[in-house]
Amino acid sequence: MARKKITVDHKLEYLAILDEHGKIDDGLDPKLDDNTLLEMHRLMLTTRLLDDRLLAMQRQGKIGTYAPIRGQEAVQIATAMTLTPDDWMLQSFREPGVCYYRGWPIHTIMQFWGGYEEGCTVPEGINDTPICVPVASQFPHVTGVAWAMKIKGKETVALGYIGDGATSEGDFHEALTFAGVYDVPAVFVIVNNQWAISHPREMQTRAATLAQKAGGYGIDGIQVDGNDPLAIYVATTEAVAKARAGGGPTLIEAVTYRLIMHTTADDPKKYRDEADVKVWEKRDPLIRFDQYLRDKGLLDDERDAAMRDEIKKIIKEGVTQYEANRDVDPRDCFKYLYEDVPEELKQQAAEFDAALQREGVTIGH
Amino acid sequence: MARKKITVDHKLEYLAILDEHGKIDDGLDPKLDDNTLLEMHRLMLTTRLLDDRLLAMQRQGKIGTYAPIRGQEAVQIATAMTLTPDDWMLQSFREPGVCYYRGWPIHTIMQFWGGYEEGCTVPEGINDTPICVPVASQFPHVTGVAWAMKIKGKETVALGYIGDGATSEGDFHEALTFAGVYDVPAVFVIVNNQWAISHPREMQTRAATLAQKAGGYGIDGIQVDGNDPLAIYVATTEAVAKARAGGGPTLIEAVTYRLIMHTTADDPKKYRDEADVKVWEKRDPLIRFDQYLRDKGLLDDERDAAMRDEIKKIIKEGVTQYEANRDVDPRDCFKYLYEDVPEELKQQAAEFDAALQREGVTIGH
Amino acid sequence: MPSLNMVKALNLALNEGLREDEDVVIMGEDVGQDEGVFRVTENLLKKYGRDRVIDTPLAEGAIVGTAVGMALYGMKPVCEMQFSGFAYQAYHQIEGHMSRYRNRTRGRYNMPIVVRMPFGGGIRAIEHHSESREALYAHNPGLKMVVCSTPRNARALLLESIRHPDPVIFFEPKAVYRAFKEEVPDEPETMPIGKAQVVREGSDITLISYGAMMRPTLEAAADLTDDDGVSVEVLDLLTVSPLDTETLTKSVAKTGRAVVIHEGPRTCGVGAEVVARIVETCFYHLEAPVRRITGYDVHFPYFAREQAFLPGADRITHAARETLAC
Amino acid sequence: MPSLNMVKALNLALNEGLREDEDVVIMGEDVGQDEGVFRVTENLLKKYGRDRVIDTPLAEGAIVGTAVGMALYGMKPVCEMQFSGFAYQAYHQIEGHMSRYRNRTRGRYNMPIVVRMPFGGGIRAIEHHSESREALYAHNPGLKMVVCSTPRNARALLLESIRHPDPVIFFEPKAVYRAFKEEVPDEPETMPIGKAQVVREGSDITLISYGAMMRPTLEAAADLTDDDGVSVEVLDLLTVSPLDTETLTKSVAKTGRAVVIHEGPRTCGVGAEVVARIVETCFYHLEAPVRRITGYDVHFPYFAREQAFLPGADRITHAARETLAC
Ligand SMILES: Cc1ncc(C[n+]2csc(CCOP(=O)(O)OP(=O)(O)O)c2C)c(N)n1
Ligand SMILES: Cc1ncc(C[n+]2csc(CCOP(=O)(O)OP(=O)(O)O)c2C)c(N)n1
Ligand SMILES: [Mg+2]
Ligand SMILES: [Mg+2]
Repeated sequence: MARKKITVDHKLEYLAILDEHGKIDDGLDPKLDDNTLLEMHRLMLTTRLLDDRLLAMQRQGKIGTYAPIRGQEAVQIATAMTLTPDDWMLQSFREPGVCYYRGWPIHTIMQFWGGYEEGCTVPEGINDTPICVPVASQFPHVTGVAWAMKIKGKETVALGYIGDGATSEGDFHEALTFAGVYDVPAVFVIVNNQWAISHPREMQTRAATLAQKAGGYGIDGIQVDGNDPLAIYVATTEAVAKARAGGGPTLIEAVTYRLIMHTTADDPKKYRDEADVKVWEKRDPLIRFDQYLRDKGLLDDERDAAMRDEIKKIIKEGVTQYEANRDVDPRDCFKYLYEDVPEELKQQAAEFDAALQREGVTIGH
Repeated sequence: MARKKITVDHKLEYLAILDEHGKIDDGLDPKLDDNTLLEMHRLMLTTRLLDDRLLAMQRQGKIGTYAPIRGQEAVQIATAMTLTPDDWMLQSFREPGVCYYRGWPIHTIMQFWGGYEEGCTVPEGINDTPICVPVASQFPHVTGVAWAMKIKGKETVALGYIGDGATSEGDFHEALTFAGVYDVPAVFVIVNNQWAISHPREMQTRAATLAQKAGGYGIDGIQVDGNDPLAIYVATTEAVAKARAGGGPTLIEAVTYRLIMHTTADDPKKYRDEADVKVWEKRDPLIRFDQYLRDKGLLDDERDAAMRDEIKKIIKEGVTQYEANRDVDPRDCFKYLYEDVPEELKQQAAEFDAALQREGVTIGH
Repeated sequence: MPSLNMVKALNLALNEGLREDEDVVIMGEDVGQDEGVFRVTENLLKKYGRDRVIDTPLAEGAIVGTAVGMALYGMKPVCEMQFSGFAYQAYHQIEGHMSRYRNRTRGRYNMPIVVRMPFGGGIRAIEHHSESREALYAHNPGLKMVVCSTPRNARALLLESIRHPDPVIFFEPKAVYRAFKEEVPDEPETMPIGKAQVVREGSDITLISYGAMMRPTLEAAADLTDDDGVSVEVLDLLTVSPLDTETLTKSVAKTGRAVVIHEGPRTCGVGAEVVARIVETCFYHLEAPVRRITGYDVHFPYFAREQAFLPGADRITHAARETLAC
Repeated sequence: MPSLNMVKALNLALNEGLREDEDVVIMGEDVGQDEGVFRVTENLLKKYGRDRVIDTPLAEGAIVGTAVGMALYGMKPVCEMQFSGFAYQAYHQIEGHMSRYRNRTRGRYNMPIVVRMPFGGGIRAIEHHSESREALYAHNPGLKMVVCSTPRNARALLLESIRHPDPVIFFEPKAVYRAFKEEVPDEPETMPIGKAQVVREGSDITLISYGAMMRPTLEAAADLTDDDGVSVEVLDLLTVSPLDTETLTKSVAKTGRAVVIHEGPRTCGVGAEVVARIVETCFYHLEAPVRRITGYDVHFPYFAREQAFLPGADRITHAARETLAC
């Protein structure tokens, strides 16, 4: 007997703590200790420099098409830092910083873009998944891992990343539906970088925010300034703690910007205004965090230079390792498909081997 | 610089007008004329009696497994009555009443359940689609038809039906995402009958309502008492008018109940309490509407009996037609696949024909 | 040795799988409270509880997708697709992840998942409930594609599939579900994946089939022997991929003649593969072209037409006679 | 006659399709403003506007699903799947509706939809960007499965597909996109769907292929003639379903020997079907087993290994020599 407004009864918030000038909202300051702040900075800087290096390697022909991440460093590092090694991280395809933090060797990260399955060989002991190319298809896996944790009675969390564009895929919907119903310890991070190749966020869905999609699944949602590492850190810490305590899943939308091309095969001038990019360049998470640390007296030119040198050395070592491992045996495409290679595949492997011998190819890249 | 609640800025309402005792909310009374009210009643009654008849035919072995609809008559008739013949109707698989209203011959409706493709042969001039078996997969078609209408500059609307269970499928999400972005003249009706076979609505999604899913797509949502034909009629009329005027899509959740088995192959005792069913039997749309019309002086026992006789005659005629058209030629499975039958299919058709001749089968059911 | 129909035999294997390995979970639409629309999961929820026998929301993509996630974490999900015609909603997860994860990560992550699905015609069901598309999965690298045909091999192959470290698509011929009973050993019994079975020995011609088509095939074999005095060998493939070329070759090298029978569409079907293998391995033994008796390259008709459509013993004997006449 | 690469030739056909029929619309990810990730849709948004050339949100299922809806309403959508490896997300719409609607409604509704997708390896792309799964669609009743191989036939077949009343899956070999140019007539030219082409006449052996594999196949043919003095006939299938059995039969009946070549996995691939057809129609002309040179039954390797993996002229000549030696 009524005509009344329905109020959706779930937490849906927006959070920003550190503005683009590096000024902090004192009331919201998570008061991280100096070491943590410096580590956050070092990791974001590493992500930036690694990204630059991968771009350079693409131009040098050392790797193939590469999907750079410039501008998205904060969401990577500030989310990853909330996880323990027992937690799981399920990446999309633009999370090199997360991988680095989680302990992936740099040359493994490079190997993916170099065209080597070795780049998907998740090192033993690291509870992560490799790059997932079909967008959104990793999200049901996040739910599945978290669900398994819950069934097994673990106090761990599964955290996954997805792009703004990928939220339109059915997999996104199904993953969150299942996560809500089974109340699994999962954190779903949307890296809203405003673009899906050439398709702008506003044309991806008519919803004003991506965070509000959480309401459709009866779970909490939060939108954060995705260039503000402190806001991201706070929001993710809360979501992880809630999940760990049995409070169920959270959807986090981190609003950031891809400052560069979609991949090295892409020309963003075809579809976006350079002026918009300029606006977002000022919101670069590295700039504001650098300023914040300097204002706090934690950073100066000298320390910055030392840090960069150290990082570059690490990356260079990764490149060396990468270069040293480029000879692969194409015949091993039969080796890992099944635990035991079936007879028919053994025969095909022999056929391939014979062909390669005739063709004079044995190993190479 | 903030921690603030996000308010989702779209219309989301609940509407009920006629209660289970047939009492109307005067302030919300749409004041339909007597003929329309009586027609609504006749159509709901026809739907009920047709459903009963199909159930009986299944028990008599005249048709195969049947999916009955008892209890869901109001949402069928009150939505369908808001459409013009130029509008499109895209059904799920539990909309015999809608089909009848739209002009489908009764024997065609029966033919689907009898195992005949003829039951999917939408009569020329009727802008409907046939039963769609894979749940939710018809929803992108709703968006597509509406999108085509918009591109062609028509002032028509596409209206589609879906079950509560089917809202978990990716197709639901993708259809509404596209509909929102392209602002197409579509009305999406969720027939929330509380069950997806044995799976209860509460375990289908953690969201408190299905209507609130609209927020994720930035479109209007409304939940209506799905056993109240007046509320459904009003909500759908508004949605259709809005769509027709270029105001974009609406999601309508009609909360009803399947008073009977999922299909004739199903045993609901395995998964639900008969006591719950009893509660919902009192909410039967036919009971309340009957009472309402009697209170209004539009119906009495005599008129009711006459109406039932008339309807039964129509249904009986449908059964006769159905029975008279059971001989089919199995060889025509090659005939309609392509506009021109390719050579290889012609050969297979000849092979089939020869086999049937050897086996002594030519036509039959 | 109880005498069981296929539904009960499959239920037995699921029960054994759940009992012997805590990591095994069953998930799907209506598999718990309702015990499966065909009752294959009868009693399992009661016995093993909600964490082991999981009623999921209605989304096949997420059933397989979350199963992939569970497998990453070390569990062994046995998923049910209510009908094989709804597995297309999950095809991107099957192809994109379930079949690839082991290879992609060079063995770091196994995918010990079974995806069970009833397939095939003959039970007067509505559209999308009667098709046979085993070839889709056979063509997909990284999957094992198993098809049972009797209660006993259903139990043995399903139990083996559950124990198997790699992903298995497990097709259940629903026309056989309650068609007959067979003695099934009390003790857990398995049969190897990747091995065909000679179910009837003979020397003049080989009939090759699997699933529900085994019954008309065996009927045809009996007719050919009784009426024509022909010695017929019959192979039940049981695993459609990887195909047991050895057993195939041995038989056809002996008989020199073969007919392959299946319900699914002809073009690029399993029959085509069988013919190609025979040509590759025993061309010089072949005395006649290998014939295919299959579903035609059309959509499976609605059920009023299905009995006429489905290959039966007549079509098989006819093809065999033509082959023998060459 | 301009000399065009395949990208430009396809663009020409799309332009012609849009120009000659108001009901034709193009839809897909990044096909408008960005003009397609391979630039196949260059200039079309500018020319025809947002109602004809539609940038969609990121969901392949809905691209095909809404196209089905548009087709119901009488439009003729030409959809792009950015890569064939993402078409699985739409497989339930392709199988469940696009391929069935005409049959289901006994011709009331046609599905004049084209689903274009780049396929195949050789361009150093990441996972899911290099596979060849034409057999999936060839096995699916109700679809036409077309594969172009040169700029000229790409234009002619795409224009024909757009005009075609039934659904067409249109595979574009991305390794050929910019590999070479060919003269393409100014005036709209079409080629029939369902017809293979004899691209080289010969009498000793038939090489059968399509798509990007036509290049190594033709190279092998030239080598066999030059080095071995063999007269080689080469067929370009162009349509893999329905298969042009007549042209196939005519050629192999003449040569008595054949090798079929494709990139996709072997088991239940198009090669298997070609072998089965040859056995059915020209068994008594066959002088040697028909050989298959194909992708192996594994997932397409990441690109560091792809050149070694892809079948090249060497493998084809070798198989041909073995076949000729029989
Ligand atoms: C299922 C699927 N369809 C298409 C693609 C091709 N593709 C790669 S990235 C991309 C855009 C993704 O946008 P978004 O999700 O916003 O992630 P971002 O690239 O911005 O990180 C597309 C369409 C894909 N990888 N997977
Ligand atoms: C894609 C798909 N998966 C599974 C099924 C089998 N099935 C038929 S009806 C049904 C339940 C549907 O529930 P709901 O959407 O609530 O509709 P209702 O039956 O209540 O009308 C299921 C699982 C199907 N038809 N389609
Ligand atoms: Mg993005
Ligand atoms: Mg329901």
